[in-house]
Amino acid sequence: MLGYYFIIAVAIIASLLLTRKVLQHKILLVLFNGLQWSLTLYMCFHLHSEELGYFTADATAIIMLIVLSILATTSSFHSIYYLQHHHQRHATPQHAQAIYYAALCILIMAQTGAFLSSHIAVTWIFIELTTFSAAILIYHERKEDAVEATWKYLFVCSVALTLAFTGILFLSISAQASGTIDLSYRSLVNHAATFNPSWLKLSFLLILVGYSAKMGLFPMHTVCVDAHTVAPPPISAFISTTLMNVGFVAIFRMYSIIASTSILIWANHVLILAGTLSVFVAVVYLMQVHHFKRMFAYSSLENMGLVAIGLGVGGIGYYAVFLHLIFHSFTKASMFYQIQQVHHIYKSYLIKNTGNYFKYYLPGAVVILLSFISITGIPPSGMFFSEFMMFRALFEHQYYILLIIVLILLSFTIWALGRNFFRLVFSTPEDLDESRLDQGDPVQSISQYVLLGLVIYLGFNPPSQMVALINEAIKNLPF
Amino acid sequence: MLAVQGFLLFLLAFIQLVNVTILNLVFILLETLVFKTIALPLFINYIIRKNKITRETEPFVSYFISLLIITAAIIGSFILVQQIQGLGYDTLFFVVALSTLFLGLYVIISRGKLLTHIMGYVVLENGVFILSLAVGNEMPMMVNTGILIDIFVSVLVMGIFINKIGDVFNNSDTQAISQMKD
Amino acid sequence: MTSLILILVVTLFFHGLVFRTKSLLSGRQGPGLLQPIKDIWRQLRKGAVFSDTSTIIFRIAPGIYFASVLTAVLCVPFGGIPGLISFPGDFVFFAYALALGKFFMIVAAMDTGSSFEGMGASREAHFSMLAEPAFFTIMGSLALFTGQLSFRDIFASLHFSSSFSIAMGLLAAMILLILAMIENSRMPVDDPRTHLELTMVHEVMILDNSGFDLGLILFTTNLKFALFGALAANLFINTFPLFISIPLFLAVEAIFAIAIGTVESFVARFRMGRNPQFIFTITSYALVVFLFVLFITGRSS
Amino acid sequence: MEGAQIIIGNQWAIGRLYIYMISLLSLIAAATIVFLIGSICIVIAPVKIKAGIALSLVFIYGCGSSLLAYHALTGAPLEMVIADTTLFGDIPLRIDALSAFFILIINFTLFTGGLYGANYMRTYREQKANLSFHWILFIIFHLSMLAVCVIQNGLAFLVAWEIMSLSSMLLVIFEHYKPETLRAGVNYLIQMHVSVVLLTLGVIGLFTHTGSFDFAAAGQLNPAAVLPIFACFFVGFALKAGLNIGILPLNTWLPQAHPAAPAHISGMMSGVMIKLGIYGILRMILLFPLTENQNYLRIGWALLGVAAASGIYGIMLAIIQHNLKKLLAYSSIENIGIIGMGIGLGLIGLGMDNVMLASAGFLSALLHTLNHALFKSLLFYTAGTVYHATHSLKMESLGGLFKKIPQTASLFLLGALAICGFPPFNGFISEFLLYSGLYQGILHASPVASVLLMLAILSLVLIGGLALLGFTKAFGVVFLGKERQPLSSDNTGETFGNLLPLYVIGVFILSIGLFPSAFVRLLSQPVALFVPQFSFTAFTSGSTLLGTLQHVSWSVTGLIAMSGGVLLIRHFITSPRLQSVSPTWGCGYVGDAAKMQYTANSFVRMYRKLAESVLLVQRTKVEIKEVFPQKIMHYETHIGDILETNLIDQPLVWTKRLFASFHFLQNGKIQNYILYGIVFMLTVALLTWLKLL
Repeated sequence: MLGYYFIIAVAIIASLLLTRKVLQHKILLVLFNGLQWSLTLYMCFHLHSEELGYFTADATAIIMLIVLSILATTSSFHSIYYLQHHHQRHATPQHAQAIYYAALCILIMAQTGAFLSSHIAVTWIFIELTTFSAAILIYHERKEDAVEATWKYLFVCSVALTLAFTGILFLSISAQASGTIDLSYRSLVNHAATFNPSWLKLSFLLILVGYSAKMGLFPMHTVCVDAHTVAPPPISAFISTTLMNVGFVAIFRMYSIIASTSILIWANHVLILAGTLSVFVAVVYLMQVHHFKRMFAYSSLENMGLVAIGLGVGGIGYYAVFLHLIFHSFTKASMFYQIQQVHHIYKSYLIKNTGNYFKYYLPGAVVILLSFISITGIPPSGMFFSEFMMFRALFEHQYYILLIIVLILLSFTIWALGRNFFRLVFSTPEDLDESRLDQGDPVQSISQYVLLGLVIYLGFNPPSQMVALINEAIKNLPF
Repeated sequence: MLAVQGFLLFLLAFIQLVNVTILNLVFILLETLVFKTIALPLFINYIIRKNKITRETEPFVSYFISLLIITAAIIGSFILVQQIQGLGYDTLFFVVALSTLFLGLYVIISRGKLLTHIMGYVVLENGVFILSLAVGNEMPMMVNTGILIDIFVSVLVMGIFINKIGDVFNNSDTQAISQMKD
Repeated sequence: MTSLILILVVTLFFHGLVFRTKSLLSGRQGPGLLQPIKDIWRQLRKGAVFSDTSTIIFRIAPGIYFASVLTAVLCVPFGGIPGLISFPGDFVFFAYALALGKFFMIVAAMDTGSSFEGMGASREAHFSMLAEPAFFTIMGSLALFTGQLSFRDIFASLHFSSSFSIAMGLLAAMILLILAMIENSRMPVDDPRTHLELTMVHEVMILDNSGFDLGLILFTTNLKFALFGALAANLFINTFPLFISIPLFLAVEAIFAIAIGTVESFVARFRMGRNPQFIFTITSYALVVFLFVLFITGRSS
Repeated sequence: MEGAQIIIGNQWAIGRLYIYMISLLSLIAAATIVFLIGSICIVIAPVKIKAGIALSLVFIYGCGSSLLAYHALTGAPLEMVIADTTLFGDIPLRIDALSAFFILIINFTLFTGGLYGANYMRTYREQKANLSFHWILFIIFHLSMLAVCVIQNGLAFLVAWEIMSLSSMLLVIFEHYKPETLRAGVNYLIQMHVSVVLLTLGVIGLFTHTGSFDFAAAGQLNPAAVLPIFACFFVGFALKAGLNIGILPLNTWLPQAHPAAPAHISGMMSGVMIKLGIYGILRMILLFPLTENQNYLRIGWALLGVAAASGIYGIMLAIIQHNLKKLLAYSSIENIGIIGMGIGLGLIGLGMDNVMLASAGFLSALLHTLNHALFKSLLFYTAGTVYHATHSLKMESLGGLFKKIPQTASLFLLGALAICGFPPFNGFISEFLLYSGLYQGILHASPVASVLLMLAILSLVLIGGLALLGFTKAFGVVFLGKERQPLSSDNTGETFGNLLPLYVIGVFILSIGLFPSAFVRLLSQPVALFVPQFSFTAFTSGSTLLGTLQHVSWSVTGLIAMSGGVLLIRHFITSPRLQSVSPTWGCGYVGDAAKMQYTANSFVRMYRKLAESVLLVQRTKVEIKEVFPQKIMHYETHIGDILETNLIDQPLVWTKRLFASFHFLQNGKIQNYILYGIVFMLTVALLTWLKLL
């Protein structure tokens, strides 16, 4: 199946690049989404099926794949609108659109591959691929800052991934030292106990730092922020949700390799350190940010920090991490889709240029409020439950001081986000002539309602299948 | 300089890789010889000429300091490798590889030109390559290929991109593209 | 009932007695004992002038003031004989009833929108606020002393056995005296005889009242005096038979009045600024009494 | 959510009747459906009837819950369980007497408030979307508060609690186009979040120790864990209640949010929402095993102290406020303090197992909760009418409103008298109970304890006196005298219809004052929860509680009768006499009387002089230099909350400075970005090498 998927996908991408007609683009996009969904469903029904030797549909992959496919659909949908508006405002060359769609498809395909791959090096290859495709998309607006952001993203990600690759090499070295040849995750997990701990530490560290550029985690989070700022909103939605999930999955697989070894405690501490630093840095910048997309980027940083902490703490934290990732993906994506409409109305991402959204575009305002509730983990949002579980994990493992610190930092994030969100929705900006404002289009807000509704529903009443999948994904982690 | 490195890598690979599938060997040798030794340096020269990048480098730290740091890095990597024992490999490999890695990183951090960044990156990649040679024997062919292609593509893309930057900013210095900040 | 009648009787003479004392001490003959009451009577029969600023509040306030004080009077027992209102904690009601009247007087003063009466009102409010705690402390200590919670029971079971307790009683009486002087804004807190509005407290509040209302207020003031006198008297007339207790009561009231007169003629008014401290010291005295009682009742070991 | 099994508290006919009638889930489902339909109607309905729909919904829910609550209050506690949900486990819904009491208060206040609000919101007719938003939130607010009273599953409780806070916050910022309103709203959100954080900690602690979210599990806590977890809950709830926890004075949202909110919202928040903090505290007292090692006494004394301090502090700040609603907000802090003192006394009573103390304490606390809900909402509504009539709440610019809006003024006077605790109004009853409880304590406690209780009495007296000062100021300055600035609008919006709910409240206030025993009887069940051996007979030494209250009611009736009589006599005497009207006597000066009269500021000047040591007063004054001053001289005072300034603002400044010192990180330099990674790795390596990781 996967083989067909790749072949057809490449075919679609090729034809996207060849055609110039908008309609055909749309059709092909629809086709691709259909392909994506059919793969996803197939994988759902063939759990643990081995594909092409290097790919396995295990629980982790399935969860992330479903999230990816959902967001892929929405993102494609919003991309169409985005390109329309963008095209209206400044005339983009026709082929740019083709490239955009093609790159989008490559990005989705690469992420699919990264999720499904069961071989540590293959994962790496696909992640490198996501970097390129994402870079192309970030570059789409072709302005100066776009160039800058793209360059940074490209370069830092490449360097980071090289580090990650070094880590993989070290891993393989230590693997061979203990006579393991096969670098597929299964065998690594099975034999990890026999590896040389020092090499393991080194490789874990390298892989963590390397993939942190993808996951948007401290220390390499910096470029993600810039990328969010300039990327088209549907793409930002990708970068800060599923792409971060990709980074997480890569780190998570490494983590589950060393989970059975003696260095687990050490790894936990490293993760907690990175996570706490991420949350801290996020708060530092949330307190003074002026640009909505940057604000979202920092909030993603904060959430990834939470995820890292949850992973490091373990226990119920593992479960919480997955829950949090899912909810965060949906919420953050809908925030970006909404901000696209905000930008369409106010022609600006700057906080000071916006305001009184409640009056100008009611559906959007409600979305903003909902997503505020959701992202800050205020009930009834699902993220409340995931964060609650993380706090529980912290409490149960006696990380009291850390818990206090995290809670304080989170209060600050709520303050910062609340200030800006409420300013956007309610306050009246002083210099704003209503004549310049465009009308909002309610159709574009539907997807956000669906996603946020999903967050709330899944939070309150997680379907047993989902619970089962998550438990499956974390079953061989030490509780 | 990069060409020399590439050639050395070629030799290294030629000597080192004995028991691998022919196809794999051929590929790697081609990759080192054609790409690393010839294509890349030419490509970079082309970029230099096209963007009229001056040849002198403005490092942030003086040469002497850099020299010290690099030496320290080499020694450090040596010590590190000595620290982690119990592997059936020639430790020299690691020393060289690690120090090359550090060198690459150091170049990237300490230099201001985008081009030097790319060079640093290439050096980094070379280091990785040496490292992968150390274990390359067992690395499945397909994976190896993929990785090398990735490296190839990344350098290429970045190179192309420098041109873009040259077009937009008309000087390819990192100062120009440090506008985005909070 | 007895107490009500007696207090009303005393009210007729009280002020007169105070004036007479003062005039005698200042070497004058002075008006007759009934003079103040006569004045009040005259006031009651006069017509009235109302400020055009004032509202209904201004007109009902004096009546409520009087009613509240009268209610307070009803709480006061006569030795063993309970007042009409008597229940555990009735002194709380007593205090709050008085405060109600005060509230209305203050509000009425604000009602005229005058620059002086507001001043008087604010002072009145402050002083009463500062004076209240003393009263509650005294009652607390008495309650502790006797183990009872209503005026009647307290006073009925009040036996000054030891010298300590007598001292306590005297101290309490003194505090009640000072309280009375503050409540009725006499020396040294306030000088009713002053002619400068800026230095008045109570008088300045009623600048605009005239006729019946004024008379009512003045009468209420006397009543209040008698009221506190009665409280002080109750300290000493426990369950004696009437033929002893009534003269005793009158005597105490007389002493009370004379004491006030004497104080007024020898003490000068404090500066307004110093008043609060002075008033608050009463509370600390009262607390001393309380500790005293704790000591006497032997609860402190 | 699978089926719900229902356990009946006691075998009581009517109670059982209910059980047969309702299946819980269908009830919940019905409520939800009604809510959805209602909200849709509100959205599509014309502006005129939006409020009507919301009110009718509130009425439906109110009736339903009140019915259940009434039976619980009269001795048929109800327990229903939503069995094993995936996330929460069992969700027990318990309506015992305590919940019932609060539910009744909530329903009453929300209904009256809604009625008032329906008229209050008329002026905002043009903001359609905003209005529908408002009314939908109003319903959510009601439901969430009911849920808070009923749910006893920690996690679900948190959800309900947060929804309550959030909806109230959104209700507060109705006039969101005003920046200060928005700021107040966000501030409120944050402070509420802190309280929720504490509650969350509590719930987590509970779960970790007992393995269940059910509050009832608190009973099995091991003694060591009781106090810390209780502390978490306690502080969390106290913050909500607006109790001023010395080192954590996070009740500053009250004076900010209330002036910002629409009048009926302020009234309801101050009237019932903050009471739910009290509810939480009481609930926790019921649930936690506090009998070991004198916990009752410890907590009791602590609470008494904190509450007394908070009460005094609140009223001290209230007096100097020049914004009517701010004054009322601070006085809420004071009243919560009084309630807290009641609870503290009750706990002490339990600790000394002295039934009289305990019952007096809890009785006064509960009764005062009800009373404060009544008169505080009344006062806020009147303030709202004032705002309508004048578009201002600044006392210094108001005045002489009695002539303009006599009904409102009289109602305000009523509320003011009640809140100062004067007979014959309800405030007196609860304070009387508290007093007698404290005096009882003095008679029976150990010396040290009795001294402390004496101090408590003194603080209560002081609070009373200060309240007198504050509310004479408020009433006198706002409603009496001459108007200081010409009023902007002429239609005062004061009609009997608009004020009807206020009159209803007024009637309740008076009737509680006159017939306390009737209402106190209703409280017997809730109090019995705390004091099992509670009964009306065993109250005071001499006569029984009811007897005393009978006396009280006689006395207050006497007071009224006497005043009436005196006024009647006065009328008969004075009516034949000549009565002339003339300007106020100005000591010979006939200038601009409006400017001459005493201002709010000057009324409390002497007090301010006394209080300056405790409070934070900045003055800005321009001295008059020359003999004939050309330009207008002015003198302002601004009162800051010293605790807030030193314990909240200052640390915030420091934190921000700390954050600002990290702004170099995202500096756009690509080299540094890579450097971070390397530095991080080296650090970790170093730490590992130093065995720190």
